[in-house]
Amino acid sequence: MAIEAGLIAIGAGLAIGLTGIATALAQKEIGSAAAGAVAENEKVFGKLLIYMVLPETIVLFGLVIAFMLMQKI
Amino acid sequence: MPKQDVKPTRTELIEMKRKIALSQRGYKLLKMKRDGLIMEFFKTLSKAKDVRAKMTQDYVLAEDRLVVAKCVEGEAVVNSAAFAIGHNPSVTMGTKNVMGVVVPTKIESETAKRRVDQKGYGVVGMSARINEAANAYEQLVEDIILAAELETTLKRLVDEIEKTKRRVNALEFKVMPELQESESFIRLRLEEMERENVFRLKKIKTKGQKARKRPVT
Amino acid sequence: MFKPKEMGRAVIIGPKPMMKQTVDLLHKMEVAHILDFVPLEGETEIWIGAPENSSASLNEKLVKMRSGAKLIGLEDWAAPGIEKLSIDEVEKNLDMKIRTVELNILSASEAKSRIEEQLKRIEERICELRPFGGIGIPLENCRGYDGVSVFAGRVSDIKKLEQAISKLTDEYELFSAHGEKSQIALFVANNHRETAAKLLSECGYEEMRVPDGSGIPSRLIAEQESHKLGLLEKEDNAKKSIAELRKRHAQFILASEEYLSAEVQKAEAPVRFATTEHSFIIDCWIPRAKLGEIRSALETATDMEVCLEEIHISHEDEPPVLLDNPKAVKPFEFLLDAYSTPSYYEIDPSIILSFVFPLFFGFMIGDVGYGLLMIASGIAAMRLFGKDESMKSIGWCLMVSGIFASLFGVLLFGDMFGLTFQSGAHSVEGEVVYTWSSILGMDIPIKSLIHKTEASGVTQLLVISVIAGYVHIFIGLLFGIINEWKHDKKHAFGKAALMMILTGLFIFMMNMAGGILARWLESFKGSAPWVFDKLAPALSAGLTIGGMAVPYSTLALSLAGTALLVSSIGLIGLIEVLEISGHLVSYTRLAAIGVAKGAMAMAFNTLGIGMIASGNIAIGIFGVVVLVAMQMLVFVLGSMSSGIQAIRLQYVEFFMKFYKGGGTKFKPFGYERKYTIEKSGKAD
Amino acid sequence: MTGRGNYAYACARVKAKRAMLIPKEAYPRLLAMDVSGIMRFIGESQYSQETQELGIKYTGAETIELVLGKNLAKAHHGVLGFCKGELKELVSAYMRWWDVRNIKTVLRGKRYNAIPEDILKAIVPAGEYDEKYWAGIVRGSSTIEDVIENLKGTEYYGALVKTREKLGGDLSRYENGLEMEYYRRILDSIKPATNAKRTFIDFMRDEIDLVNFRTLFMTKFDGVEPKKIIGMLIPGGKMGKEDLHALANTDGFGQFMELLRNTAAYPAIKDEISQVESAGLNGVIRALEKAHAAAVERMSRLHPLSVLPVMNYITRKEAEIENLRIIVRGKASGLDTERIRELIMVM
Repeated sequence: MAIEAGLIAIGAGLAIGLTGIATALAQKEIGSAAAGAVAENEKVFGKLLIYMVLPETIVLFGLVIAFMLMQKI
Repeated sequence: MPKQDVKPTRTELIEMKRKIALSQRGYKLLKMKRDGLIMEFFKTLSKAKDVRAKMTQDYVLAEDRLVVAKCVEGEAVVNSAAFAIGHNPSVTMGTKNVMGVVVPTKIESETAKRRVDQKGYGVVGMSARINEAANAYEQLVEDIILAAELETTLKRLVDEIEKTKRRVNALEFKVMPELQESESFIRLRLEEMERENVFRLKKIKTKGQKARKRPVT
Repeated sequence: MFKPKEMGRAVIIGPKPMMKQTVDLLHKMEVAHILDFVPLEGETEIWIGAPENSSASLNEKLVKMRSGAKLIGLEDWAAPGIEKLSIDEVEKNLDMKIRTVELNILSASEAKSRIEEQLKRIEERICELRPFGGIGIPLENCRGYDGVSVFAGRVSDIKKLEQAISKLTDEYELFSAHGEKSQIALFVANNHRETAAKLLSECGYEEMRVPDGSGIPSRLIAEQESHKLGLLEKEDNAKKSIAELRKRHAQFILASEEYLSAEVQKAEAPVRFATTEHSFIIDCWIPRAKLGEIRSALETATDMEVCLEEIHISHEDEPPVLLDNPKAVKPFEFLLDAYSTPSYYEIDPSIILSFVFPLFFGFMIGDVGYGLLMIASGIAAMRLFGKDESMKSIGWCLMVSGIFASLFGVLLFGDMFGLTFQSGAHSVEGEVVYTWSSILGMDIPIKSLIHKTEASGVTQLLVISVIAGYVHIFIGLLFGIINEWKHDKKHAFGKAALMMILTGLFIFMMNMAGGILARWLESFKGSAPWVFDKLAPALSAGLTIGGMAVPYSTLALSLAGTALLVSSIGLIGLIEVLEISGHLVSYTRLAAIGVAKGAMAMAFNTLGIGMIASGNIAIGIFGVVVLVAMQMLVFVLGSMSSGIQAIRLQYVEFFMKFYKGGGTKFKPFGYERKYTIEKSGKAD
Repeated sequence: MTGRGNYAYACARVKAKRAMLIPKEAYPRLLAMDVSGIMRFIGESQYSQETQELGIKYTGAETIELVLGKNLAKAHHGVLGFCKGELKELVSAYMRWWDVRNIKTVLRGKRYNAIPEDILKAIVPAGEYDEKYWAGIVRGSSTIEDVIENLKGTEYYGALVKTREKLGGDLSRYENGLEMEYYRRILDSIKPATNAKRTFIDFMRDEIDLVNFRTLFMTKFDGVEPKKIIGMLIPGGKMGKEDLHALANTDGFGQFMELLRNTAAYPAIKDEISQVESAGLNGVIRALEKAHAAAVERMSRLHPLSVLPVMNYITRKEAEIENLRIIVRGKASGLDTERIRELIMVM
């Protein structure tokens, strides 16, 4: 049981960690582009925010999965 | 010549007649010269008119091209290109004689026009608009030199015509009438003197006849 | 409310002599959104109008006044209570005053920039000299030799250099000063030049130009420094005199700038019109309700010479958008504009936005303490930046969100600054848990219905998030159907199909969370027996696929929805199924952010309160400092991320279901006056 | 400098900048305004800082031209400032053209013996070297030779010395040498190793074509000998060497035009070619420039994360400044609106 619980916990950790990295990678480029555009024109901030936060859904999937896993411990 | 200064002598009369003949000949000659000059003047004038019209036209064009160059490339770039023009075209002027009038003429004509590779700036990367402005101004310089030559000629001619005209007029309206007047004065005077002489002789003659008729008492 | 104000398209036609009067009237009424005339290719009869003759000089004065305002720093100067000037007064001595102001400002700013120039030069000189400061030889000795080569610059390893050089020759002289990197001046006989250069480069040599001038560098630096001090004082005086000018002329410059701007706008208005030889045509949008009023005003002012004609709006026309919302909702319009102004023909979601955005924002914060802080900062923003329209809106949004946060804090989470009022039901034995009740030693009767930092609380939050998401997306799809209905019925059916799939998915998820729902709904059980006895079991009845219970209703709805989707917009619609499931999950960020913020606050609280409670005074004081700083951090970070996520849920998950945007804002021809008052005689 | 370069950031930024340039629709209205109106108009856009600085001394077209010049230098340095790594390397290589231009100005000024202030007025420090550097060069040298010696250490010293040794110290030779050196260096030093460099070289080759065409038109128009023309053509463009030489070797302007008409090498200038004799070269050159700019625009869409959007912005910005200058200067010198409209480059 203890080993099983440990494995589940590791799985949950990986789910969050890896999706977090994925989100970060995606946001890096988008963020730098958004920073560039906003530096010139603040008005596009709203539109860029969408692009900027789009990848965050990835980490949320990770979070949900992790949470569902944690329920099983 | 005031007539009182004239000595009514026969020699003087002969002299007068000679003078009149001379001035008549001079008058004719001057009149011919005047007409010739006027003809030359009109000939040059029409040429000058053409040149001047062309110059004005080229000037407008050059101005326009320069404005365009300045507009498109900016004043700074045009100025910079102008710095590149290293040498100034030179003109050596000579003279020629038209009916005794000395008029200028271009003897050594180094053309102001240069091809794009001779203008002083590099061709590669040069703006065509600046080059066109330069071309137009070079053409204008050419025009100006030609116009200067013609117009100076015109001016000299006009001076000469004026002078000649004055001389002709002086001969016609002053010298010749005066001479003729003096001549006629002398002639009349001489005639008068002759008449007087005849009268005097007649008088002496009648006096002698009377004396002969009445014996001396 | 859900629609922008109705617009009418009007064409105003009149003879040219009447143009000025027409422009003046329209400018004053501020109701016409003028469309710039675009000349057609090859058209010769109708062309763009020429500006009024007065525009050249007006523009020139305006340029000068704006420049003057900038030079004396009027722009970023908060104008405290400047009195309005009447236009008569501005007009009366405009020319004369502009000339004086211009001269004053010009001389003052030139004096200042001269001093700044000198200062800059001195700075540069000092910069240039500084590397040589440590070398005690006069500058003139560093150059101008025939037989000797001089190397001046920095090396990284001076000892190595010295050894190497001394080995090479003794016809050298090395001056050095030690700093971060050693500065040297090396004199070598010319015949050793090449080898010396090689040696130097091995020692990390970096050449520096020997500055011009003569004298010992350190002395020169001191000289320059004293010079600089004098100049700094002068600069200070210059600044003071500019501040003086600012005080003296602020009112006039602001008023004249405004007056001139408005006049220029009027004088240049013909540039936006179409004109023929004798007449002008203005093409504009006017709120339909005002059309009649404007027509009669124009006719009376110009003796019927100018006429206004309404023309039929075709569907290609994109009327400008003037949103029509109640006052409390208006501030939320800026959130809409930051995304894109809605198109004239679609639903204006401002009202939903004005409710859901603060709801989500407040839910994520979910804390009375932070909520009250938000209300306070919102009010502060509105008070402090009263002139700035967008700051005022932000302040309002912050305040409303703060109210929601406080409500959630009190009613749902029982939280204040990350501490619950009462300890949770599932507290682990032996763990120290601080609550307001335990700290203050009294029982505060505010319960935490949901405990953010406990596993069960998180599950509950997730369920709430999904419910919120379902409702939100559902509304979005509903709007989508309404928008598309007039436009393209197929797309409307597609949206309906998505609705079905979404509902199926939602039932599936709720079925999974059945236990939690059952607990919440326990108390309602008696009141609606039909729902609980018939509907709920019917919805949740199903089969187990791969260990997951899938209700029949989900299957039925999904299949029906997919069939409808594919038949209405084709296979490409299946991508939207994926998207919509993703979007539903996306709402779990409501829970995630709330939990993350709560956990962060709790951690800092445990740390800080632990330090305060340690008994040691020093640690206690430090604990207070840490606690306050950390609380501020949590507040700022929390409200920033919550705010952004709350907006994102609107923009991405909500708007993508129906919102097109791309509308043009209604911009009436006119000028908002802040520093001048209309002429009294004309104010009829 | 190494590193891939911050393409996402820089491209987003230049795209935002590009979106804020004066739109095409505004030009008819600008043409209708008066000069001071244009000053106010640009003062409300990207030129506000310069307009506000110089506005109080406003005297008309000169002030606006000053504003435009300052803004151009600022824009260029701004772009260079936010580009990093490989991207910066490429952009700065491109912008060195302004250094070439400035060296040419200094050389010309010295040849003419112009006073340093006049030369400095004609300098636009939009390249690698700043105003101070040029002031140093201009003040610190009195002859062309001095200038060349003072340029020791820059990229162009070698080319200048080579020109002097091979062809003698003739100004036009120096200038041709400098221009050709600029393109040679770019083509030689930047190898198409990465996608960015490939697209950049593609852009430069297109520009070389443009310069070559301009040279051909001017020299052919003035009847320069083909041998000389060939020496002025920059190698490495997209046009084949044979085609270029064939164009250069034609007998007189008429034949040149004939060949150009037949080969359809540049369909963009077809309409304008027929008007060359009457209206001058402006139309053709403009059409070429437009075609070049359109090509960059098109390419920058195909490669949204490359050096091309940056190039496109620079080209556009330069065009905008040129357009504004044309309108302002044209209005100040009394050109009629129709002429001005012909001169500007609106895409």
